[in-house]
Amino acid sequence: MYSSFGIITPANRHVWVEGLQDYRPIGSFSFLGRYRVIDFPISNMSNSGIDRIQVYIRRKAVSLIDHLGSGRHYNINSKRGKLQPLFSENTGEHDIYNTDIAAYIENMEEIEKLTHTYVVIAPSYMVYAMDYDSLIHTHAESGADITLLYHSVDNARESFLNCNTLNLNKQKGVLSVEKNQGTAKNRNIFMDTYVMKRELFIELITKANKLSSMYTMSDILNDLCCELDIRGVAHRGFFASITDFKSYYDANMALEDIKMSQNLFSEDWPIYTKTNDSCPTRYFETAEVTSSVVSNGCMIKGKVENSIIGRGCVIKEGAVVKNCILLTDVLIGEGVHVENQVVDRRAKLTQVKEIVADPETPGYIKRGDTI
Amino acid sequence: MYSSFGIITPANRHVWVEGLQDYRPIGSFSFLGRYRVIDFPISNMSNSGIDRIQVYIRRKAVSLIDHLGSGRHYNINSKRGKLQPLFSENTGEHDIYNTDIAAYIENMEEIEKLTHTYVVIAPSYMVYAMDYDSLIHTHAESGADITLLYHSVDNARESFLNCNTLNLNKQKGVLSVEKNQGTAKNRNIFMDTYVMKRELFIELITKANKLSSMYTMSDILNDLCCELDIRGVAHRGFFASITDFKSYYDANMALEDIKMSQNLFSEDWPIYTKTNDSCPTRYFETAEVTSSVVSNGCMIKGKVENSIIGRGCVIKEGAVVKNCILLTDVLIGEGVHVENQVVDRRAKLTQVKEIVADPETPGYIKRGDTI
Amino acid sequence: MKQNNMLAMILAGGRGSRLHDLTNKVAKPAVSYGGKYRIIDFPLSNCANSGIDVVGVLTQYESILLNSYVAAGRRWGLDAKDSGVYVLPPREKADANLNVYRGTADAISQNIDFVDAYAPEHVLILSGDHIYKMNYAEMLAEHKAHNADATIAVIEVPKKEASRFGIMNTDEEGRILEFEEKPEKPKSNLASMGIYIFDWKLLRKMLVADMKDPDSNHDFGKDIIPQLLADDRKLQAYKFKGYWKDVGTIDSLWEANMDLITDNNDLNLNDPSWKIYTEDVTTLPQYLGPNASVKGAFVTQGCMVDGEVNHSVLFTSAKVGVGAKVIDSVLMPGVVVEEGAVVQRALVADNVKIGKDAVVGSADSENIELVAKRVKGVE
Amino acid sequence: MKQNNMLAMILAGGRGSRLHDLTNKVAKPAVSYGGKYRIIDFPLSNCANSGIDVVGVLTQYESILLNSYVAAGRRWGLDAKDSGVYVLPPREKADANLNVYRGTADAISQNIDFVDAYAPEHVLILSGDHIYKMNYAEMLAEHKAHNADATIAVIEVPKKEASRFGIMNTDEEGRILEFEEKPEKPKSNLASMGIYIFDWKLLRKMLVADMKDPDSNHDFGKDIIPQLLADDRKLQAYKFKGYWKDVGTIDSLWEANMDLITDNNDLNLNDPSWKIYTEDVTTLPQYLGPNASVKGAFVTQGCMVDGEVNHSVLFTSAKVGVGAKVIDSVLMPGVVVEEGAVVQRALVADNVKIGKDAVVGSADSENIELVAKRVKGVE
Repeated sequence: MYSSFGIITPANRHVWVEGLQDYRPIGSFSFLGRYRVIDFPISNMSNSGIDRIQVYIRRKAVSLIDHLGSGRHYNINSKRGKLQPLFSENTGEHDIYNTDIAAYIENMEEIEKLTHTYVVIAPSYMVYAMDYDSLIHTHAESGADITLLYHSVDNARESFLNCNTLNLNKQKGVLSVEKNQGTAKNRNIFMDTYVMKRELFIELITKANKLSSMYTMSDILNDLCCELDIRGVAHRGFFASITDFKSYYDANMALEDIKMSQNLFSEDWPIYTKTNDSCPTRYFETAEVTSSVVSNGCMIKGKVENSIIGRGCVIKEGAVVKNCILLTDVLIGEGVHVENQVVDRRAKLTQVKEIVADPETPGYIKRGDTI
Repeated sequence: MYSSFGIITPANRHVWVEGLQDYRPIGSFSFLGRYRVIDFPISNMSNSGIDRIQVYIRRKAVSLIDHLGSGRHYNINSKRGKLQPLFSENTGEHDIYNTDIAAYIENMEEIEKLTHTYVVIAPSYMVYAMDYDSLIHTHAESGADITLLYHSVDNARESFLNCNTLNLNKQKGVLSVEKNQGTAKNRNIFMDTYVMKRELFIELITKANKLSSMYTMSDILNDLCCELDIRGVAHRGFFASITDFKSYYDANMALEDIKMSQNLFSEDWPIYTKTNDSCPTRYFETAEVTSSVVSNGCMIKGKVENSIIGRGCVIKEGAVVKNCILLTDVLIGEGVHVENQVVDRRAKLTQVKEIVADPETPGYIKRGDTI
Repeated sequence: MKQNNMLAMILAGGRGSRLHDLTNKVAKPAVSYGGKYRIIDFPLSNCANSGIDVVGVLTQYESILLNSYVAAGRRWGLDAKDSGVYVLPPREKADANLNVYRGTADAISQNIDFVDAYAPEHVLILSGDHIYKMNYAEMLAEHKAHNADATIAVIEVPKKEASRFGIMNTDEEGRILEFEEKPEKPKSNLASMGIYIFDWKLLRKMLVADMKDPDSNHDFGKDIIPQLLADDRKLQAYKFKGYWKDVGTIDSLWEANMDLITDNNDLNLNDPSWKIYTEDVTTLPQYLGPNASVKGAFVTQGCMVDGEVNHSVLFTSAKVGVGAKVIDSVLMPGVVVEEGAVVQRALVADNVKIGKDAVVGSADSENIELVAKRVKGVE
Repeated sequence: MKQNNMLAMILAGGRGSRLHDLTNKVAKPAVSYGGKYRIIDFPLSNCANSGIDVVGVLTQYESILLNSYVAAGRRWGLDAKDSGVYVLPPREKADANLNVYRGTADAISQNIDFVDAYAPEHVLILSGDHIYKMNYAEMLAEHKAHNADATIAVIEVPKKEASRFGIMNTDEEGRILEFEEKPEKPKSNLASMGIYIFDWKLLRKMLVADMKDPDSNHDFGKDIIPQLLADDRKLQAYKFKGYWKDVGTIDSLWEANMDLITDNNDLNLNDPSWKIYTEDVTTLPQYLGPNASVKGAFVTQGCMVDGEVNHSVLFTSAKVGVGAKVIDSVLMPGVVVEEGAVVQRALVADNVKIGKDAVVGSADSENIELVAKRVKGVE
């Protein structure tokens, strides 16, 4: 096992998930009912034997801090390891100065304190499974200065528009890091995941900070593509980047299919989360639930189809929930028909009986709203 | 035992402790070497059977979040109870809008979620021991709407200048809450500690917020002294308010005296803190330590007198430390004489051989400085 | 201990032999219940919710799973600084050889040193195999209010069933005048729930005397309580109202599970103010497939259903294949019901596989069928 | 378990009878050491720091304090989700009566079901009463690199003392060719530290056979290791360099404490990269009064000194009054040395009070005096 620590980064200022992000950072979004998005990068690190993890937080920290807790539920030894929230207080949310580099510089003392050889940087807003220890191994064996993880996709024209792409040579050397402009179908989407030596990391952020207060990690890498040996490693398996509302909806919906979910979840790669100690879900005599993912603590009397049902939801008699994502503690009243919607926490849908959006542009119902 | 939850508040914008507060909130200040100031209010609540505690944080959260951890070291059941950090993000540090009321309003959802009958509000910047369950009992038995804790002092002319005072009638009814102007020797210093019903609390903060965006809890109480039955309860035992640099220094120094410390610490009222797993302190052959409080993990070869020595300090041969507070991991080099100083974390005093301040105006050496 | 000065001791040594194969490798308190729980989660969660910090669990027979399970006090939040769940099997001492516990009272007697280390004012004695929610803090408050030497929780049982229980005869204020173990002609319908609060000093004295008594069964019901009454001590009854079940047999375990899907279910596991805590198992959420039909069922995380489930309780990670039917049944953790199989009026033990098209149990059986071994299906 | 697939089993059943009154009520691994630790903190902290998640502690004799102590896995961070410290005393089983462990190997044999539940690739066997810091992850890496069946940690001892140890004779690559228990004429100076890594499948097979062998002592050193050598298995020696101490007597326990105040102390408890974790006791910091003189001493939190302390180790909350002298001594937790008393070349047991002006021990005694009972002073 390699000596390494982990860094989990918030989304940069170009990313905004309508609605949901008003209330919490993307890492804290409910995912597939049971999880939060950040469970994936943390579980990946924990399973890879990385027990010192810095989680950078920019705003709306309450739910995330609560979810991270002591880190014990991620199987991290609380004496030897640490799941440490770090804050960016110096920059505002939409500042041009709000970059990953600025966050590192602000917390440089905490980075310099560590003595691990390698650092693994992973985003809090992407969902995938990856053994970072074997990624470090690949990195170390290759002799590269920096290794970047990417996923080859064939739908880059309409998806991943908030992501960077890697332009690679035949030897997987990175020629440039570029924004996805949606101009081509096939792209190597950069998974915002980096492996390098700790020393180089500190050197890079110091350099980037000197060059420009607006520089991000991907900017400085793009500058250094010629100077350094930067390589791409391809990721296989399920991959989702949650960088806008549609990608959040689609990522959840894709995993409603049990077969697809087997590309993400496996016995020997547990995805940990924080338990809420909810009791099992009760299906009443009138319940009709098909092709859905259901969390614990629900009371279901109505019809549910092709949906993700969060913890503690109540679906009354005669209600119809179709192609929806219900977050925690949502109430769907008697006879209410809701379709193609993301319903945020504690919303109560009782009065209006028909709430249907177009499948291509799913709707969003605000946290705590009564409709 | 009464059904109650706790709130621990940060200092308001009038309070500023030179030097130290640049790096962390007052609750996170090292105290008596081994503790942090916030250990006192949290231990008071835990010992009083209050296991649901909200800690309001305004800035520089890292050290405080780390120290609070899961709350288990404060003896709080992590399933049934919760030590919950809450953040004020909407207002800046020195804003006129930065008030306790604004922080409550920002986190109203978290307050409304609770179902306890009473709330106990205590400051994160005062040091005292108090059984809040018996305070609630006194409150409930008296029939008062609100009970405030105060401490009668005879040095209000020169001390407690950042504090409020209670103007009481013979029946301990509160006539007004006023700033201590330093105009009289004897004052009832308000300990910024409140007991009331949760419903009244919510009513008050809603009302205060409507009246003025600058209103604080003490402002609204002052307004309502006639309308409501607000009473004072006197506190006995050790009391310190850490609201400027001198009061921080004096509070530590006062407790260097073992007899004085018995007014604060007792067998049946443990003050919990977070362990750092340091080994015991080693005194070398040349050590001369008298009238001092020493934490674990130190290596002492020099002379220490009337001082508080934090965790992991190294005091080399020939060094003299007198009337000082050394925070964690401070190094005092060979032959260095330091007197009447607060030395912040990881400072290294090696080059300048004489660092002496006036006892009335103790000096401050910055975090991480090499001198 | 700080808050209420009461320590809890859970008697968890029962073999549970009427649960047959379910308790071959698992002590009765560790038997699974209610989809995601084990029976002992109930007294332990009650302790946590009642503000009790320190719990001793007295184990005996084949308790490796039970020991490991309760040792992880974090499951009930019982792992704060001065808190803990301590497993107390019989042990060798300087002045005594290694020996099994001779009775419920002996189990405590042999651990007097453990209790003494905490010097509690009160000791709460509980049973590890009952399903109920009770606020022991309220019981303690009543104990104190009555200035009692001991308080015993009682529940009203139907008169005709009273002779199966230990019956307390009390005066109007609830003071216990007489205790009869399984009386032929019960004088009241107040049955002891086996939940006692004692002042530790008094109990300690009684236990020391009891240990030396060659005629004693070293049992609370048979020896300690009668002796206290004989000594004219003040014993108070604490009346409990609500769901309470001792699941001694396969039929009653099945019934207790079925209670969770009836509409007047007093247990209410969905009450956020009194949660029952349990092991946090890493699984997927529930997956219901395109062919699923789940009605009148209690289903927990990790389950995958693509068949028909009717009036049944599915435990962690149970799986029901396409075209399979599960009716009036309990599927314990990890059970797999393969395609086309039918399970009816059965309780299927942990990790048992019901093969393709196999048929298990029947709609009109008198007793619930316990399926503890793999049932081969059509190959 | 995920990280390295190795489970640790700590043998902690030793009576420690040569420690006399110190082990009357406390098993040897729970004896206090180094100001704030207990001996078993060392193997447990080593496990935590080596990335081991699951530890079984095999206890036996009078282990209530030891059992309670190690059960709180949080002390070593061994309380994460799939992590834990499990106390494993002897127990009654369906097919076996309650019986003590017959030897070190039998202790593991009787807990095969526990180990099987985690299905580890490797098992690390440790002793609960040695003081040292070792990275077991490195030992495992060497075990794997050598493709060994078992790896045994060894330490070089002075040739003349070698006959007191189990000695390993190895070839140049460190393969163990021969093992001799306390040989009269030792062929090497590599002593076994009683630390073994085994492949679990192999060890399991060996243990099952050993259990049935009527002539076996059921001991690793006497039976399992010789059998492995006889079977021509690949046994590798892992050379350890550093501090290692088995504190069997009062003198050696005293010495081990004194080692902490010598300048060439290899143990280095102040190393932030390999901390030794222990119980987090609530105390004040150290208070040194106006008359204090503390030189050449190791002093921990809660101590209050207003007298003279010279070349001594003071454990948690020890107190030394005005004019008292503590020289070349060890004061265990809670010891009080009253005004004017003199303690010299002594080891004072937990909570013992040395009365006013009393004199204990002497500068020229051959052995260290163990003070286990209150010493009355001048009234």
